[in-house]
Amino acid sequence: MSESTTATLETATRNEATTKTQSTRLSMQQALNRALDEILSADPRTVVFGEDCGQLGGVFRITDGLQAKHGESRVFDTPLAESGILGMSVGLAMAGFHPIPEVQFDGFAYPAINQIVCQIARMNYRSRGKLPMPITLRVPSFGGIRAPEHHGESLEALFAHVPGLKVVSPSDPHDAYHLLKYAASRPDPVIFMEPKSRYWQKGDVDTSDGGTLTGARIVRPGRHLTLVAWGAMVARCMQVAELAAEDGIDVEVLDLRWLKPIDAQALATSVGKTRRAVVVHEAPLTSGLGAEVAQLITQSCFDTLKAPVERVTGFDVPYPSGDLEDEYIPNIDRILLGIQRVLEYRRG
Amino acid sequence: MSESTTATLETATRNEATTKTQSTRLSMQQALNRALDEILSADPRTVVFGEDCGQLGGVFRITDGLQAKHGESRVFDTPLAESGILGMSVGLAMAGFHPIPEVQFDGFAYPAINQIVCQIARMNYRSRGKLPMPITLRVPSFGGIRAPEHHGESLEALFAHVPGLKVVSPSDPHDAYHLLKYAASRPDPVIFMEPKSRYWQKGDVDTSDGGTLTGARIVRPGRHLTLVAWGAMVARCMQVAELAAEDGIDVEVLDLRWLKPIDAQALATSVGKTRRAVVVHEAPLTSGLGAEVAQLITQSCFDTLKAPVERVTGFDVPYPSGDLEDEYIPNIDRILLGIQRVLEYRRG
Amino acid sequence: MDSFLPAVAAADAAPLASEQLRELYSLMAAVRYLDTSAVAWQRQGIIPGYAPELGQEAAQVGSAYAFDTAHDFAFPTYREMGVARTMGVDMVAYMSTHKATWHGGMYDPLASRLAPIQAVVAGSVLHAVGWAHGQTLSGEPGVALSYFGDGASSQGDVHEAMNFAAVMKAPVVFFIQNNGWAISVPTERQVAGGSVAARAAGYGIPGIQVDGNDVVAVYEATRDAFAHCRAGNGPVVVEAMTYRRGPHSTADDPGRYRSLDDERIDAGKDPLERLRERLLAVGAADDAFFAAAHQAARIEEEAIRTGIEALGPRPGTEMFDFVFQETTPALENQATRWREESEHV
Amino acid sequence: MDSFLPAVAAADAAPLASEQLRELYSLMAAVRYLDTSAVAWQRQGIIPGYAPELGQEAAQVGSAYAFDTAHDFAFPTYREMGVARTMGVDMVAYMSTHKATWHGGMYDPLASRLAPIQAVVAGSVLHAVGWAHGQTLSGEPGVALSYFGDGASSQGDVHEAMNFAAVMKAPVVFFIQNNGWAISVPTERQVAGGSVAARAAGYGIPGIQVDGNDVVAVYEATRDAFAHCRAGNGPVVVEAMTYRRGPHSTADDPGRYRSLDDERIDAGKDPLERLRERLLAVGAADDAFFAAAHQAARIEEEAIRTGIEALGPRPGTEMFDFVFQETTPALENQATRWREESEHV
Ligand SMILES: Cc1ncc(C[n+]2csc(CCOP(=O)(O)OP(=O)(O)O)c2C)c(N)n1
Ligand SMILES: Cc1ncc(C[n+]2csc(CCOP(=O)(O)OP(=O)(O)O)c2C)c(N)n1
Ligand SMILES: [Mg+2]
Ligand SMILES: [Mg+2]
Repeated sequence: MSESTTATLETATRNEATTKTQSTRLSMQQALNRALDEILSADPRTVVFGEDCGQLGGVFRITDGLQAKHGESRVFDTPLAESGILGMSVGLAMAGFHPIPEVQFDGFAYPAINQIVCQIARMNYRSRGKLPMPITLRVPSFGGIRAPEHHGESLEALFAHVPGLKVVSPSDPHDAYHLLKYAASRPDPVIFMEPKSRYWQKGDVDTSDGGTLTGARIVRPGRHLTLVAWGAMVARCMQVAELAAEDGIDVEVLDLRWLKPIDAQALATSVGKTRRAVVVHEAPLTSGLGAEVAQLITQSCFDTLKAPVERVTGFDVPYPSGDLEDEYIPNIDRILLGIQRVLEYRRG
Repeated sequence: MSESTTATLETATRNEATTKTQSTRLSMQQALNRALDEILSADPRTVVFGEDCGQLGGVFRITDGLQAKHGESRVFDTPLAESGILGMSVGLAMAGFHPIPEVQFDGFAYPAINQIVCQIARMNYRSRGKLPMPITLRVPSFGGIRAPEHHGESLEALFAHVPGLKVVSPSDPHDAYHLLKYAASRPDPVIFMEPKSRYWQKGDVDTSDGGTLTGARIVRPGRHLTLVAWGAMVARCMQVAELAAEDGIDVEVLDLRWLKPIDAQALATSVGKTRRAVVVHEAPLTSGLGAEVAQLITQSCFDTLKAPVERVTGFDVPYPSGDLEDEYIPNIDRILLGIQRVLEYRRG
Repeated sequence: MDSFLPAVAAADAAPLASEQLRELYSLMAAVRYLDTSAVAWQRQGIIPGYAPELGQEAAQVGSAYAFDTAHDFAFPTYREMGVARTMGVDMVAYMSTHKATWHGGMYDPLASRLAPIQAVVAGSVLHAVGWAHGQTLSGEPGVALSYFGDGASSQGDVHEAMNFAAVMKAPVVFFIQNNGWAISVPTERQVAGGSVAARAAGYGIPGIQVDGNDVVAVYEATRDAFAHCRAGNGPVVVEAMTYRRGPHSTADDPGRYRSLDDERIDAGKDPLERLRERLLAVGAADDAFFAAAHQAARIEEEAIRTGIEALGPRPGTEMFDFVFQETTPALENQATRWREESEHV
Repeated sequence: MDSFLPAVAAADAAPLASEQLRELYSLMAAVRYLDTSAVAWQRQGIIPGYAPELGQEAAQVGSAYAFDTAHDFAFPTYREMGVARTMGVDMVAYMSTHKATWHGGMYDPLASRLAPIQAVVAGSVLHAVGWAHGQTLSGEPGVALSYFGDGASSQGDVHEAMNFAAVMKAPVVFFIQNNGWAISVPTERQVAGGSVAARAAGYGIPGIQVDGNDVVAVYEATRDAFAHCRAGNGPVVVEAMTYRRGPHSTADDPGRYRSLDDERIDAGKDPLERLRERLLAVGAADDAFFAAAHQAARIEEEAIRTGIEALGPRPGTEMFDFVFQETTPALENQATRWREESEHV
């Protein structure tokens, strides 16, 4: 089965009328927790584990109550070793299970990179399709919560570069619920990057209809410029778009959602229309995923682009301590200035 | 001290006349070995270590004879654990040493990524400049030698994305000799990616004059199109350029050398002149360093570019076994076709 | 050898019958023949490289002989040809990895009960633990057999694996072939304390060193370890003390780090020769048997060589086909471009 | 406590003088006061978070008391406030990390002989080994003191560190504070076999468990360990059995995984109270001393709080300034752009 990228341009207009009747207001934490609960109920081969995922329910409470409900063999704590957690996932998948491991924070995926890159991402290939790796690795990701060192990292460029992995990041509770259920139902490994600064924001979740779950999503249609973002930056870009609208600038906000495979068609369609693009991410600039997004746009829209794609990103510096976080993460002003540079660009 | 990128466009014309008198013909293996020998002699704080680096002289013989000459405390074998090797390097650097560790093959850098990303790259920052990490990590890199799995990987996109690291890859013996001596003399961590398929190719090494060691290098000047490459792909691009010349296409070959920081000025100057560019690398396409190079070019040459920058790269698949290696690594035909696409591009 | 695991009743500890001893010899002969031939194949240009297991036949055949293909699952490194052969894996498919046909080998790992060949040192030890824990979760009786070397024991993953297994009481046999060397580094500069098995106590699990060149001793230790695991007692460490008589791989030159004299002294007696003497001593075999075993090994090697020589390269499309179970549009585009460009040429 | 290391002569094993016992109490009181205050600071919004060490004062003060700042170097985790205080580190600079001013703290690690605060669990254990091996290489007498927890002991890096240290005979004291918990996971589901110290034997190095709530016992064990290392005998493992009386951090809710009753029973007697009783029993201190010690602790805490409150955010340029010793053009461009954009706003 091949994922479709063409029918993905559903706009922000999740039908409000229908939604009302079928939707609940949930935080992303609640939406993810509910999704896991339903996955565990529906698929007896699913196991959920990681550091503090059992009794405590995870440091972010995403697995809250799941051990009590589904039992200690389905939802369990592991010793404190990320390579162990991911390496164990490989073996469980080989035995026919559908592991949903967690690494507690983005920065603690590094000790497991060897197992992720050399084993999880390659076992299907190495075994010529005989040993699929239906592993959904949940990674509380990105910054913005004034946390200690290594608790605010953005690893999407690394993951997206690894053949054999798929990578997705939801930006709101509705997508969080549906994308997690979708990812967990697929036969390939998915890195599921949760924007931890958005865990407690509430939103409407239509549990009965997730819409198209592959590809990108237009969160706000616009005519003058496309803002491409994912994770926590989507909400920030929406704020930016509202501010820009006050100045008569009509910004389209595209939530990329899938960071691998990237929905090149959605980028082409959107920027084909707006003829200008800014890509926003928290990760450092150099060799970040913004380069890939920009290059995909340039490839498809070279003839019509009015200005080079602009990148507004974290700097090429280690993620700083809380006091400097707001200087590091693209803030509203920096994004607005990026938009301005694109709009004011004149061929020399 | 800030590295200069402006004076880097020395052309291929390393003065042949002068070179003759001062240069020796060495393979890259010999050049690297000689460089290490001289570094060890000149700097008593230097230590060279890794798996099989001592008595055996390394599986590629890069450290051949160094233990016998400089003693077992300066050149030594470690137990078989890459995280151990890199973590130990941090402590040695803190104690004032200049470690030159080796990971035996590219793919075995993954077990050490946690120490590289979270420790080596950040200790100077974390300690506010009090604990510099003058570590030169040698990584035999890239493919092309029909080796077992994990022995043909290209990790430059990962390394280049990590704040706090510098990354360099020589393409010939002369640069190998000088860049290694340069890297080992700097106070910041440098990932030194050695193109293992080029270890045994001989070339003239002018040991007395390395020229400019920062930034990129024009290996072949040309007027019609810029081929950007590094490591083993430079020699291949030179072959491509010769073939293209037969068809009257004058290709400029730019050896990027430093993959972090990237010499944006050299890219701008070259493509500003040729108005067309193809970037070539062995690593998978998506989120590869080619995206960054292409985007840097597009940013600086947007007005004059005749076609979108083309990327000819490895595919988004795990590095395959020897029999399929030549299908995976950009070969001459694929690079020529990439050039053709750029030359034939017409605005729609 | 006495059982080191009090939990294991003597019931299963019946000594091997003559027929089984002969079978062990035949297996070791086949493995020896194929192994030394593969080195020759490399010299002849039939395969680009190979990691010989000369001297480790008793450790490999003896341990795999205790394996139950109905239930268990084995996780090899790159040097377990003798294990694969004993388990009955298709040897052309197995050796294909050394012909650079496909990383991991072309045998079906599920049907063979043998994980793909693993080139990352210690890469699969945690997989064994996960697989074993899966047996516990689904109430199945399988035991995971994890192979690794003395060098691999230095990797952090091995520690995490032993600790996870012990905490979860996972049915895993950690089977170390301590062959004295990790490429050029001898065990004494690799394994602090001198014994991987001695580490087991620190995790509260049983560990034993066994004479790895005595195929019967290896078999019995592994059999007991399996029984211990299957009875729900958690993991076991078995360290087979053996010797890598050949080079690390066909690319290696052991003369750079050990002398021929050292080799002769450290290697001890050839494990095949030891079994031959035992068979003769107990009257379980005669010269005709040995001649027949060697002849069978020769014929087998010839068939495998023929298979390997006939093995063509895989179609390039497989590079793309096996990345995912569900491919992606981006990858399909790359496959299409690749196809067009290959045809163009 | 008897010396566990026969190599250490009784020479250095003179019992602590009354003055030293009083000093230990004063240190523990200062640490207790600052620690409990820091939790309050978090509730008051002065700092965003903190990892309390309530109950671990004896383990931290006792071990650091054996440290020689002229030669040695310590490698902390995120919970070693008591170590820093005992070593004489500038406590405003130390606590700044908890104010989110600078990851790692603002003290000078070289002058303090204390590595930056380490947030990766087990992240610095190998650094200690490398630093210690550096002492051997340059013929210096320093010993590395590596702090980590029971949870950290599960990480592969700890195994690699112990093995490297043992193979190289590096002068490292691996000092584990086994405080019963890694966030919500109790030691019995973390440390297979039940003891980190028991792992030492597997590497052929000495290991000991010590009552981590007895400051004198901790001091003596660490002192002996230092002597063992300094005499060239290689590494030592010391496991101080203690209890994390507070939450994992100010963000944690221990009520979700342990009851107050469990806490009361498992925590045992307060380490400060134990030392107080001992001082009284041997007549080394009276109530006036304790009152003065507590008063000094209060005053000290006030000064540190004032310092912390006065601490402003670092200038944003420091994000760029400290990435490298030698900056790069690309990074300079980013710093320039950042400066322009911040001024613009
Ligand atoms: C993680 C990793 N590091 C390094 C290597 C390179 N390498 C391959 S085999 C080997 C030695 C392994 O020694 P041991 O575990 O004793 O197994 P043996 O080769 O003796 O069977 C090394 C260093 C590797 N394959 N994987
Ligand atoms: C590599 C890594 N994984 C996970 C975490 C998250 N984390 C922080 S502290 C902690 C528990 C550590 O337990 P222990 O080592 O016993 O130290 P303690 O907190 O009890 O002092 C965890 C899981 C981390 N900081 N680093
Ligand atoms: Mg070995
Ligand atoms: Mg603890």
